[in-house]
Amino acid sequence: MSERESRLRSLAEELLASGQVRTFIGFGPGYEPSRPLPWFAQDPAGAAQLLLNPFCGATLARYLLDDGSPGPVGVLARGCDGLGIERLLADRRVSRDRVHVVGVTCRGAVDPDKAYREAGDTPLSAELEGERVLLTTASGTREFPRASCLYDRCLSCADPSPRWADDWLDEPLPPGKREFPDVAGLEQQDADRRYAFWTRQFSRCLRCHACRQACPACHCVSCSLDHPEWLDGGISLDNNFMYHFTRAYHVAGRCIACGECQQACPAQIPLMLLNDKFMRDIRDLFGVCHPHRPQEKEPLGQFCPDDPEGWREGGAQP
Amino acid sequence: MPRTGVFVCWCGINIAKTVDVEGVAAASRSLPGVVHAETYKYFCSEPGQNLIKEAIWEKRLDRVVIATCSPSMHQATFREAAQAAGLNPYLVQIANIREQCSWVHSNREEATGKAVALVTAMVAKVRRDEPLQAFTLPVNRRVLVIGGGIAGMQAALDIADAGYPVVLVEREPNLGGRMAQLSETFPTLDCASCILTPKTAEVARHPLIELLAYSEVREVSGYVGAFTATIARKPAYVDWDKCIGCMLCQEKCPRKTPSDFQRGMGPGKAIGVNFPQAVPNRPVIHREHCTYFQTGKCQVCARICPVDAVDFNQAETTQEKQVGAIVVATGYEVVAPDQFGEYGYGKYPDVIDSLAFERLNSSSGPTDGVIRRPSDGAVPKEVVFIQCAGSRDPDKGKPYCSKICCMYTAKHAMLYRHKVPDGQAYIFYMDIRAGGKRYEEFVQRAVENDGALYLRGRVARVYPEDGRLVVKGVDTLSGQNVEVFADLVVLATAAVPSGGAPGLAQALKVGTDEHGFFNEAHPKLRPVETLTRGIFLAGSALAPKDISESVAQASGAAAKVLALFSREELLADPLVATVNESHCSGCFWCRPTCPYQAIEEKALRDRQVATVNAGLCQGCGACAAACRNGAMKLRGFTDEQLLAEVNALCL
Amino acid sequence: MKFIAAAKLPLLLERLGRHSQVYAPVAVDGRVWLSPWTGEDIAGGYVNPVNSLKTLVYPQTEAVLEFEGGETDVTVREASPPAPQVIFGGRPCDAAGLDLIARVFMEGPFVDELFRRRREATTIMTVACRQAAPSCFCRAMGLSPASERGSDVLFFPGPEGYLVEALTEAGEQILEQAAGLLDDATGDQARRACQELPVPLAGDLNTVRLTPEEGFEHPYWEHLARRCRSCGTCTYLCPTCYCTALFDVTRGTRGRRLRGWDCCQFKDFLLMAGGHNARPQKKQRVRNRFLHKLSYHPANYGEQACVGCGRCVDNCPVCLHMAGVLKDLGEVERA
Amino acid sequence: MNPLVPQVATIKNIVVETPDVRTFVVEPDHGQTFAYRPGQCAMVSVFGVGEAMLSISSTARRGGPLEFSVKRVGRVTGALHEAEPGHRIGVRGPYGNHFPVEDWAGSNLLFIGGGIGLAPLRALINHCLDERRRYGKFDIIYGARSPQDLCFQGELMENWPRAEDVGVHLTVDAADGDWKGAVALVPHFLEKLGPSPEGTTAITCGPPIMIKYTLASLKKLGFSDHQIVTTLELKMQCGIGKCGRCNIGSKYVCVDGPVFTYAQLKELPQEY
Amino acid sequence: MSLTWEPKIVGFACQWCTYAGADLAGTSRLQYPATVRPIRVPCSGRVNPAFVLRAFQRGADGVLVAGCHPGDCHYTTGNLFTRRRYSLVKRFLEYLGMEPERFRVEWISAAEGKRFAQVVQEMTADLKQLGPNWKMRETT
Repeated sequence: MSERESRLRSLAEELLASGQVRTFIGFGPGYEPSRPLPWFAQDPAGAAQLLLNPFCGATLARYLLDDGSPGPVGVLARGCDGLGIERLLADRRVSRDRVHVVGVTCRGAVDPDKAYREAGDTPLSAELEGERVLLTTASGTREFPRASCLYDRCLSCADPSPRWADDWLDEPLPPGKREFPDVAGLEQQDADRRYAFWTRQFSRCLRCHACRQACPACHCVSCSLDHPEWLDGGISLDNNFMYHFTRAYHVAGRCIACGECQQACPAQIPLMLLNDKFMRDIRDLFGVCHPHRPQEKEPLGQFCPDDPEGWREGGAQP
Repeated sequence: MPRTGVFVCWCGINIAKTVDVEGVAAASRSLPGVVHAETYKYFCSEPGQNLIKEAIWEKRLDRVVIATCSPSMHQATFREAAQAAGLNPYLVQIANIREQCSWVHSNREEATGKAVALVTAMVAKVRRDEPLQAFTLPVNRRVLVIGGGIAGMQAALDIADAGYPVVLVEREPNLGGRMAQLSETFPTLDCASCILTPKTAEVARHPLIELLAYSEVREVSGYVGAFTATIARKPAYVDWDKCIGCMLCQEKCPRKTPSDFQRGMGPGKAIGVNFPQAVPNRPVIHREHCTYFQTGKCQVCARICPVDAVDFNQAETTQEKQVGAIVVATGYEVVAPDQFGEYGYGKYPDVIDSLAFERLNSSSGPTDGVIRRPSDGAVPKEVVFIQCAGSRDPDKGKPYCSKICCMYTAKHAMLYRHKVPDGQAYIFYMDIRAGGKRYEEFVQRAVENDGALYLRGRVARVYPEDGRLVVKGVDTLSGQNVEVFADLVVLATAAVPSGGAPGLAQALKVGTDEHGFFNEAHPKLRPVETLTRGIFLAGSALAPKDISESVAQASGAAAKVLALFSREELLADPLVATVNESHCSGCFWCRPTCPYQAIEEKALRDRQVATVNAGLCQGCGACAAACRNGAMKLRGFTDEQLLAEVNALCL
Repeated sequence: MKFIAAAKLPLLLERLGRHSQVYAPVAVDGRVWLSPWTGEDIAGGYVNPVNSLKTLVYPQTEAVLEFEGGETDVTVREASPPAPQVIFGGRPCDAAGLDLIARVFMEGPFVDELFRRRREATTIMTVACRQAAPSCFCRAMGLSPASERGSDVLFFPGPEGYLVEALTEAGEQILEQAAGLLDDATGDQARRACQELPVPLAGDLNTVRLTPEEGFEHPYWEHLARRCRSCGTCTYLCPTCYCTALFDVTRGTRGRRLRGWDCCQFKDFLLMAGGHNARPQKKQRVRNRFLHKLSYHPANYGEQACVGCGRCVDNCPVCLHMAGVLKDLGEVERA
Repeated sequence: MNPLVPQVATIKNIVVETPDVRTFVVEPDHGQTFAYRPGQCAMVSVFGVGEAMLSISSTARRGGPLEFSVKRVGRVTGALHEAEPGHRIGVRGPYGNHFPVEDWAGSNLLFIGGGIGLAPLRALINHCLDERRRYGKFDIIYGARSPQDLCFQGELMENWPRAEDVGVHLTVDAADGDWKGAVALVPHFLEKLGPSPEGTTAITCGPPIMIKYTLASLKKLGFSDHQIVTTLELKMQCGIGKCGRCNIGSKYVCVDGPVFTYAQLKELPQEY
Repeated sequence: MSLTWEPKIVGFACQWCTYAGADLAGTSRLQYPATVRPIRVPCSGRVNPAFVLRAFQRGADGVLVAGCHPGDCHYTTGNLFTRRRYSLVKRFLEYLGMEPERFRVEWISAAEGKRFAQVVQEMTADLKQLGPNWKMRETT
């Protein structure tokens, strides 16, 4: 057991025992060691089962939305969870006094599917060491490059630590900068190629709403994409364009770049390419340095008298 | 499905020449819900309107689409006709097939096709219209005037004279504002007090004006017809009700102080009034100067007061006033002097601003009206006036023209010459702006009769030499460097919004420009209104103004208030935003898009949701577009309606 | 028993394509989908396509009827019959799943004509599995990598090609079209094709038949549901989920009534116009999904509604899947 | 024949029952009205809007067209309420089981309705009245929000009270105007009337909350689970047991219901 | 029906400026193609981006969103939100593969009847060059 894990357990235990929180959301044992599950500890015994290892994948912020969870709620927060919590606070869907954030610095989570492919066997444990990942299977421990083992969403992460926390498990790391190389790559193609690309992606869409349900920014009490006047239930390419356009636009300026939407998509649609496009343009047009970090005013809820007319330059590129 | 009637107007040949009106009527008969369609030469005529009314009765129509000229022409006409026939007027829509169809297209087939599309869209839209009632807002016919300067007083008097009660709030202990500080006024050289004092007296004794001096407006809620203002009364440490205005306290106060009213020149006292004719004629203890407040000893005033009115324990009190309209007349100040280091302001006592020069000229001023320079009391023989000190200077953050300086500087030069006949006035200027009745003549008089020497150019520096001041500048007309030796330098400093304006703007939720001046609703057509219905502007609160303009605008604002008060109830357009509470997540990202601060919070059992103050909403729909899930709905332009239009137009 | 050389497979599909729409496993952006086949490389090496056979026989959206006219004069036409189709490359578990839902649609007092017509227009050529993913658990559900249920033709992949067996009349008919491309299989070919079938997960799953009395109010459901994100990934990928909604779409005076998949995990699934919702809580919805498969369906059809394809295991973003629930239920019962 | 494709039918007449309830008299354009029994339902379509499962309020053995008594609650019912005679709609059915009238021979019948829940009971009451001799005493307990919300006033006030040995007992939640009758919620009213469970079958239909409390009241009065019959309503899409929606445990309301005895209901998960 | 194909443009016009400008084009009898189908909105700030997509979905060949010039909004700030919103949306549509000519945002004041006519003429010419739109459009 890592030091951070034991610290997490004792902290959660303390929070629960003292009544400071009624539930602690973290990760707990799953069906396989490489797939820890979101875990809802409600007593010290539950806290003793909390896990913290490189396989802890899914983001947790959205669970704060669940009705009926007795509050206040403690939550383990990596950078992505932290931004998700900030998002929910900024959107006033969660109130600050009902959340107790336990911050932890995350250097990326290992994707069990990638790890399985790399190691050729079910991984039992993983360790991150700089640019390498040590994977242990029944047949021993081997080293692999970080990029081939981590979740895609972790590879472009700029926020290893939450921006604030009520307690810390370790030293927070300063945030980095988010770049958008893939957006630029797609922009270089011509309109028809871009359309063909998105057609191939969106024609796979099942409209299962996994992206929406994973997103800490997509939390409307009643989603417009469920309203028949906006979108009927027919699964067709044009409706899927409508769906993904609307979804991406609705999180434009609000997306925290956690990548959970893309991670959740069973059809593997590269949804972050949509979100990133908005983020990149918001950065370039409106000078928002970190368009994925919740701010007091969302970029589309404000203006400057001398904002550029982003349509003037033409083309997809700024 | 509703029963819709479609009326296609020929507009004589205006429409019928290019659009096959019968074809449009025929096509509309097959549209969903259309049970009647007819054409007529002029539906806007009385017989035409009667046809519509008859069809509403006979065909039991509950929706009407009129394909005719632009809605800006006759929408109101047709809505009234429908209403006369018993149909809710908001169940009428206009398809604009004249201005945006028959007049701009020549191909009959294409124009007809477009006309059918426009009618189809309006049939789809009207089907989703709800009957709406123009709702009424009761009007509390009392007005709050904020600012007791000449503009505020004028507005208050005009309104009170018309018979409506006025609450007049003044931040200072007395009425008069900037004008009370002036000596004479351009272009007539009337004595300011002589024309101001009758006004202040009139205000003071007007039975319908409630004067709240030494008070500030802290909060304003509500909307047109029903504002509630929270007004704080600052502690004067003198019970004004007991005080009889004998001013013994001022006389006996041992503490001599520089006076703000006298622009930092003496003589002031820690207790007293700003000037003898002040209204109300009641003293105030200036806590920062008072020996008792500073050291705990003295209390001379309290001992001397014959009616025991001094009360060192007085605290701020607040009261609420219900009013139906608000006039903002907060006026201006001059820019803080620390901005003028290069002119030596603050460093050399003989560099003063023009308000101080007004005080030097004033018979109630520190020198009893004799022009004496502050440093040694000598009468200056050469005076340099520097115009645009701060104004028209983007570097100082005031790119605008303060407007009044050209005129008062000419006046200063003139008054100076009258008092110091052997004196010489030099005026550094950028341009002379003397637009206004008899203004140009006034400036010419200063030059021709009173020998004011105008030098076009900027002053680079003012520095002392041999007990005098050297004003160094460039004469841009000759291109020569000039140096003028002066005994006194007067800066025509930029006018800026009065210090209380930003806080007040926030309380009123009324916008200001980047300099802090209040924004008018429209720079040309609605210059005394704000975007918030029921809040009006007068005087220099909007931008620097001279007295006559301020008075004119004040009367204008008063006229707007009176127009508002001419009715007991206001009709409000029902095409405002409403919230579908079951959809609203309470994220409030709609709020920053509302220019009217009309979005408020409402508590549901499990969450806060947005609610729209219909009295404030003007129906722009920015909130509806900002709302991600369509919880915010703009009546008359709902998502369903606009989508239905899109769908219909794309058929 | 017939044999077809691997190289001849495209020829076979091309031949079948003359009379039918052919679907085959095709790699799209790195994952294999059963896609309309237009000569692309036929993917191999996959365990299961992303989309199950269900998606092609019971499409995500299909027209029930078309209508035209106004409120006083409306004409209604049934949707036109589906074109014949041949699907190559589905797996036995999916074929079994399709047969499982076919019973729902074709048994009982009403026969679902939309399903029946499309099923009858479809020939299913299943390929037995050569490998199992860690998520596969067909054996636990009483199936195997070469189960015959639901298939018209079963292909056994071997080193040189496929052993081909027609299982139904439709299967035989389709193979007749392939005359010349198929040879009679030799004993050797048959032996080699059959010997390498993998063994998916079986032993450690407790397939319990939970009845409401046994477990309806067990805190387990609350515990399980907390994790659920209420998306439709599991149901939309599941080869045995079949919930649908009917809705009308109109364009001017014409319209269609469509039937589209719906998902019992969505919170408005049972929301009625008046506001009543029989399963407003996530716990109720999650419980209903698993009990439907493990208890309610067996009560009506005598079999559990899961074929162990493993899609929910692979795709649920928070591992809330059937294999796990089966494991848990064993423990829950013991507890 | 695709069971999901409705027959096109014409609205022949519309009876305004209450401010938000209208009865639609409907005849198919081609062919005959399907045969149905009391308690059964049909899917009614407004083309372009959608379908809604509605209980049939007419009685088949009396012949004549189908009748649906519809409360305005949502999109489809809203569209129906805007329809006029001559408009075309779609109808398919009949769906679901029916009231087990065969089992009630010789029994006293206690009908307990609330609001629009009287619609299926009306079909049943008229059916049973037409074979009056087969049963014992009839009691009809009916409540609505207010006097103006009482449906089928002609039958309630005229036809049924005049029939042989039929007691009609009306109550409203809130009285207005000239109402002289009882003011009470249906379950309270029922308890006050206190009908004997002896040889009696109670049939209740109304909003879910009313049914819940009425069942409790009936139990209090001593009715056994088998003596209580009710109907359920759940969201339905197909009506033919295929869309997977209206299940309560392993039962589908559209096929196995909507009529259940309390004994049957108790066997099911409490999710309705 | 015309034999030649004419593009279909859905034009959202703010009622204070652009719609009035279009009316002015009418009173001035300026001729422009009958391709534009205006939708009157109170303010360009009312136009949800999804309206634009819906228009393309249902068969528009081009979409125009037009309002008052920045600084002239009847509601002071509505079009400043429009500017931000559609700066992004325009680029996003192109990113999804839409041709730039198919979606335009313009400031057209009530005095600019000519400008309105000109924008419609330009757009019509551009769209004729491109031909009918099929991207993001429904197929049945």
